[in-house]
Amino acid sequence: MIELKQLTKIYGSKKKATTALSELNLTVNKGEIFGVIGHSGAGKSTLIRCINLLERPTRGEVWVGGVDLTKLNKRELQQHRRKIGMIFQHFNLLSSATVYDNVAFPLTLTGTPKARIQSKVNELLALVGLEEHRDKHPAQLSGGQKQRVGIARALASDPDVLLCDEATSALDPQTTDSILKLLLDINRKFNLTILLITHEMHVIQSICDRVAVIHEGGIVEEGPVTEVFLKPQHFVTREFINRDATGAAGEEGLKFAAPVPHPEWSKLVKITFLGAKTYESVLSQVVRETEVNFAILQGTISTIKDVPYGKLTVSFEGDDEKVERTLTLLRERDLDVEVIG
Amino acid sequence: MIELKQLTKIYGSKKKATTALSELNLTVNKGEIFGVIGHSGAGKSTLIRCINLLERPTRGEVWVGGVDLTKLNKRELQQHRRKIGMIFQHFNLLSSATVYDNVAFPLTLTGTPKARIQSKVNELLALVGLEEHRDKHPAQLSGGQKQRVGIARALASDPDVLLCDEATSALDPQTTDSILKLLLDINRKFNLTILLITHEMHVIQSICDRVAVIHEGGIVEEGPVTEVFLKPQHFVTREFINRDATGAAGEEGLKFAAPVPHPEWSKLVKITFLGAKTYESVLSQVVRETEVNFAILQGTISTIKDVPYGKLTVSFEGDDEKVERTLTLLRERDLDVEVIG
Amino acid sequence: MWGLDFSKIDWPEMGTASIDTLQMMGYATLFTFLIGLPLGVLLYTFSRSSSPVLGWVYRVLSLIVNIIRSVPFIILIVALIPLTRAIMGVSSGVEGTIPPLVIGAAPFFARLVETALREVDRGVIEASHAMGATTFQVIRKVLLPESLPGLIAGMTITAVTLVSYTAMSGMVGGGGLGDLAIRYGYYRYEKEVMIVSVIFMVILVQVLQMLGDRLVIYFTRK
Amino acid sequence: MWGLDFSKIDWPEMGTASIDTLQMMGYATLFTFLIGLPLGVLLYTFSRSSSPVLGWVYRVLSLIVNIIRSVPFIILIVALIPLTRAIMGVSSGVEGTIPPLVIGAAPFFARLVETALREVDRGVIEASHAMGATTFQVIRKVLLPESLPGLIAGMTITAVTLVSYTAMSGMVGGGGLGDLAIRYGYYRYEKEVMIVSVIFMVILVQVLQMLGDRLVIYFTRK
Amino acid sequence: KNDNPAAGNTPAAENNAANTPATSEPVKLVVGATVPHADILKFIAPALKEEGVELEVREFTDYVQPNVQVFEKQLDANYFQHQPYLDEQNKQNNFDLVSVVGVHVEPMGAYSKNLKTAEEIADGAKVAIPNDATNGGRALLLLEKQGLIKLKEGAGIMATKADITENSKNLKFIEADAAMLPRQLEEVDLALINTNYALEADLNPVDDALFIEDADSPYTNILVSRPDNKDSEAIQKLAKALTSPDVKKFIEDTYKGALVPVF
Ligand SMILES: Nc1ncnc2c1ncn2[C@@H]1O[C@H](COP(=O)(O)OP(=O)(O)OP(=O)(O)O)[C@@H](O)[C@H]1O
Ligand SMILES: Nc1ncnc2c1ncn2[C@@H]1O[C@H](COP(=O)(O)OP(=O)(O)OP(=O)(O)O)[C@@H](O)[C@H]1O
Ligand SMILES: [Mg+2]
Ligand SMILES: [Mg+2]
Repeated sequence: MIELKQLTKIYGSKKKATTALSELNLTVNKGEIFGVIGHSGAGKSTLIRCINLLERPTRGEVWVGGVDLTKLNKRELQQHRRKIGMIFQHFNLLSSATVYDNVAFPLTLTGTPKARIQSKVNELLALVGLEEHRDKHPAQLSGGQKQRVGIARALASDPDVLLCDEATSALDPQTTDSILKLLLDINRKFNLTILLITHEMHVIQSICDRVAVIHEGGIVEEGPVTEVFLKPQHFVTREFINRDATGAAGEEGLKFAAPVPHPEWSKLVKITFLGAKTYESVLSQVVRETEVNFAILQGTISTIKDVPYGKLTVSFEGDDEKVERTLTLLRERDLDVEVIG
Repeated sequence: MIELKQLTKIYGSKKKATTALSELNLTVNKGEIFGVIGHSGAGKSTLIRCINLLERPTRGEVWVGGVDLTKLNKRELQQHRRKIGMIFQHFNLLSSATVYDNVAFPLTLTGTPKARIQSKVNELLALVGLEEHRDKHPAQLSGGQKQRVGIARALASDPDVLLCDEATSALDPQTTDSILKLLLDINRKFNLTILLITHEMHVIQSICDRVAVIHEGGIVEEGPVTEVFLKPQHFVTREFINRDATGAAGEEGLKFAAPVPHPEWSKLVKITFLGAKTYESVLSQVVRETEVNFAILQGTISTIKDVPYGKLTVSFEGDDEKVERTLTLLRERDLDVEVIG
Repeated sequence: MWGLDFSKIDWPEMGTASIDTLQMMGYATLFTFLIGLPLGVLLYTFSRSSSPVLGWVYRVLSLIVNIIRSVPFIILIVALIPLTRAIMGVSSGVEGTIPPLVIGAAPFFARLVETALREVDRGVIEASHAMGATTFQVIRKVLLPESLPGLIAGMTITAVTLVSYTAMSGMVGGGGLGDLAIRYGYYRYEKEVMIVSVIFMVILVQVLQMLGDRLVIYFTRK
Repeated sequence: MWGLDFSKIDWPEMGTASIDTLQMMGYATLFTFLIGLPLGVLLYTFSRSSSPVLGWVYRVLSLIVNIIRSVPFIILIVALIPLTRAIMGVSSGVEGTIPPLVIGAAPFFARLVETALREVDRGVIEASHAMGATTFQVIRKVLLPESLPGLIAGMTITAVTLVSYTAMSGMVGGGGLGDLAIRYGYYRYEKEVMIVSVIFMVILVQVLQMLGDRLVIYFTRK
Repeated sequence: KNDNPAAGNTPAAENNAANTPATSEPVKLVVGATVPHADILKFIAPALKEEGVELEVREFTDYVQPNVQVFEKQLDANYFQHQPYLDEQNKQNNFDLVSVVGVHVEPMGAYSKNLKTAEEIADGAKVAIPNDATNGGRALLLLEKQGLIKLKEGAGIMATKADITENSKNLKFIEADAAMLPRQLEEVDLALINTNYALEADLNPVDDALFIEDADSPYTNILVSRPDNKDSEAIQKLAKALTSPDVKKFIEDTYKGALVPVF
């Protein structure tokens, strides 16, 4: 659905040029929810703005729905853009229009009949929880409310492609969840393709099929979310992943605040497991067999989209031999085991 | 340091009035990092904007540093505001000034000598990672870069109190961490008081001492972070907490994607533990003793600020009696055990 | 009072002059708006267009605007007599004054419009482009509503300027308060009529300014 | 060429007139800026002040501005003769024209300044208040730099208006291109002089406008 | 001579389509005038009305438009200029406007705040003269007559500074609006001021003028109309009214010497 070929974007004139994207290639399939993560300033917003040509790429091609947008004339581009919804990082709402009129805006562009606009807008306002604010102007809204107006507006025109630039960054977790659920619903019902930029790992986890990691204007890692999340290859990806659920310190740190009570521990082990076996009592069965004790020092067990997974940092206590057997047994049962200390 | 008494803020005129805050009381001690969470539109920004009187409260008193700001005249208020740094949700940078000049701005207000400004600003730009962008204008920055300029600016004047309105919402996790570390450092070194609004639970976990939950313009829960997080009382707090680390679905959901392989499991139990015992192999010792198997279905083990904690949803497999014993033993060892199914 | 004798004033004449001024100002403002607004929008649109053709159209348009703006108003009135006569049937009196006023003020208002449009937030314009709005739609649904306070302020400034410009109508036998003030105050040294005329004009300007300010505040949504 | 005989033109006189116009325009623009800018800032500041005293100051200031703006320029010239003489020593010629030009244009520019300042993003002003900036600091370090493009656009509009106003200088024996155009072209039917004068004025206006536009673009950081 | 009222009595063709075949119905005349001529017209308006002529006075602050508009039939007549100026205008514009009747003279005089007599005019003195076409050349001609300057041969009423061939006293000329001159009197050594403006500014032409135009000046202010309506009944009635004894008395009483009736 979206295909970027050798996309390069250089800001500024020769002397003070900033290369925001360089020779970037990316394919997003139809009906897919595709996540993009990357550090601040990595080029994420530039990437997404190049897709609907808000930013003309310096070089490269932008194919959306089988058409190279860079080759279109103004009128054709306008037609294509109407099928690409966009949620902006900074909302970009019409300050002179009410919430209702902001959401209705894309519909008025296509000359939609008034009754249809009304039902559509009311429906969307209900979905994003802004019914009672419909007659307010953006300046009278809170940050999250503005963002929800932006979301409703992007969805109003029933786009084929939705571009989201940190669409939930100003929202609290519950509102985020309900928005994500909404996006997932629409994605499933109408086969909407979504390209989604975010800093929040759980957003990727919750709804994305595939994810790409962008770093210094290029894509350094790309693949299904479970794969990238559980076996990150690039150091940037690792940085993101290792902080994911727990948020606070990354695992490299592993500076435990309280002194760990059993200094005689033998092994610090990172265990990763994916899919159904997450819910099996593998660990408990194995330790029973090998008679080692264990303590979970850090970890998460959760789901990525629909796939359960677990990531635990465990210390095994017991004599070396027993611990070794434990690890072997765990490996035999298809868990990913990595000794880190 | 900050004391809000019976704070009420009503927006708009009589006919279309919105009550953003009603009779709110709050105390933030000196040197404390205080977090405020709440749904979008709950009144968080209004609260923080009332503290430096950007928004004049409709009723109530605002004490900062032992002075009721609402009673001050313009000149006195200006003096006091210079010691209150603020990071805005929408950055509010001077579009005509460079990054450097934006950060230098509060210093030029107090007539700081040029050399001091220079060293201070350069130091701050290095801390927030924007050295190479110092001569850009805000329009040439990415969202996260703008936010970091706002953070550097708020810190430039060495404030006594720092008000942060979603100061890290546009930042990726690593940058967020480094900013949080920076805030924590300054808090410890200079006894800076920080009031921090956020949607990101891990921000609260990472650096806050106490937290308040705001709902419909009033504070519904308040206390040390560990207490509020591990034993949330109000339903809004629960909503926030239950999604915290894992992000995705809340525990009420517990809809496991894959069928759990042992339907004969006996008990679904939520175990919460806090402090040093997190790192003890309590669970493994107990199950060895009682000979039940267990599978962790969902959970997190991490730290809140410096305190380690764990929250696990575990299913115990075995006959009822054994499971009961297990629970008793766990309770005896001071873990918080709640049977949920 | 200060050696002034207000009994000399011919009040019916003052009334006629007031009505003349209101008419000239009213019609001139209306048509200035109708011509200047699209002209300003064109100047704005063309100046940002990437097409070289429109770039040239902009330069030509800008030149015409600048020519009109540089010509002294008296010469403009004379130069426009044929046009005035074609439009209004006459080139004198209140009617004859309106076309030069409009032609004189429209380019000026157009520049104010251009300035106001430039202040519209780029992000919002971008958003409407992203939604596939045509240039015309961007103008009508984004630029104009978003710059409304600025446009009203510009319109107020123009209307006030027009009030003082109506004084020029005396050139073509137009009449009105300004002309009265000039004829009596300047040519006849009769201060009383001048003072009263000026007071009336000041009242008119005050009303316009207050109305403008009110509307600006009302439509400011930021 | 079209029955025009440009050999009739007295080029030295044209040169003098050009210099006169440049002088009048230059000084008038300079002083209009120096007076109009603070005036506009005051109007803006007072109009948003919550203090009732300043509210009254605003109303008085606004009234004065409106009075000056409603008075026909000829009357303004006459009314200002004592002031002009006090400042410049004479009330005629190029020097005698400058004060009325300034007094006439400053309130106009002040309104443009007011409008430009109103467009400054409220959030930024708030931020500077939050940092404890005094009113003066907010003006100097926030309002003026942030509205710079708007101010330059306003200054350009004012300067161009002043060029056509210099034509009025003829009233007090000022001279300049506009006066030349009126006296020769209009009263004496010497089209050639008029055409050349007007062309010179158009060139001047074009240069001013281009310069203004360039500066506006250069200082637009949004 | 055209006696057909339908042809000759077409008042303000575009403005007033009412053709009046009989004198019983009032005829409307639109007449352009400047200060102070308009006042004289207004004075005779009631008397004319009784004779069946309704007079509309349209006041101008400009010396070109009244002629243009008479020529274009937007006006029926005008009353603001003197014969030499009309001749010049006719020549320049190919007009065929004609004088109907002469009414008054506005003699121009030389005034000064610091000089008592013409002999005191020093070398390099500042002389202010009107800058409009009707009065500027006239002022120069008056100065020439006083022997202060010499003008180019044949430089008539439209003479300008450029036509000065000899300026033995190095007079410095300041050209300003005629009505402005009294106001600038204290800044110059000599100002040539139309008597009406001098009077308005409380200057006495008899006592204060250093020198002044003769009563036999060629600058008689005239009522002007087109050849086609010159002889119409209404214009003739207007002409008659303008030269009535009442008007003579009005002018003498009101203008006290600034305007001199010539009938
Ligand atoms: N100027 C205003 N006029 C009217 N209502 C307002 C205004 N500003 C805020 N509100 C309303 O007050 C309520 C609280 O707003 P506030 O900005 O404090 O929310 P918030 O907790 O910061 O939300 P968010 O997390 O979305 O930023 C919202 O319902 C909002 O719509
Ligand atoms: N108009 C511009 N001129 C110059 N440089 C720019 C411009 N816009 C963006 N940049 C630079 O390009 C780089 C990429 O910016 P972009 O906005 O794409 O980052 P991002 O990945 O969206 O970051 P964030 O997460 O902070 O929003 C940044 O270093 C930024 O400073
Ligand atoms: Mg971005
Ligand atoms: Mg907020």
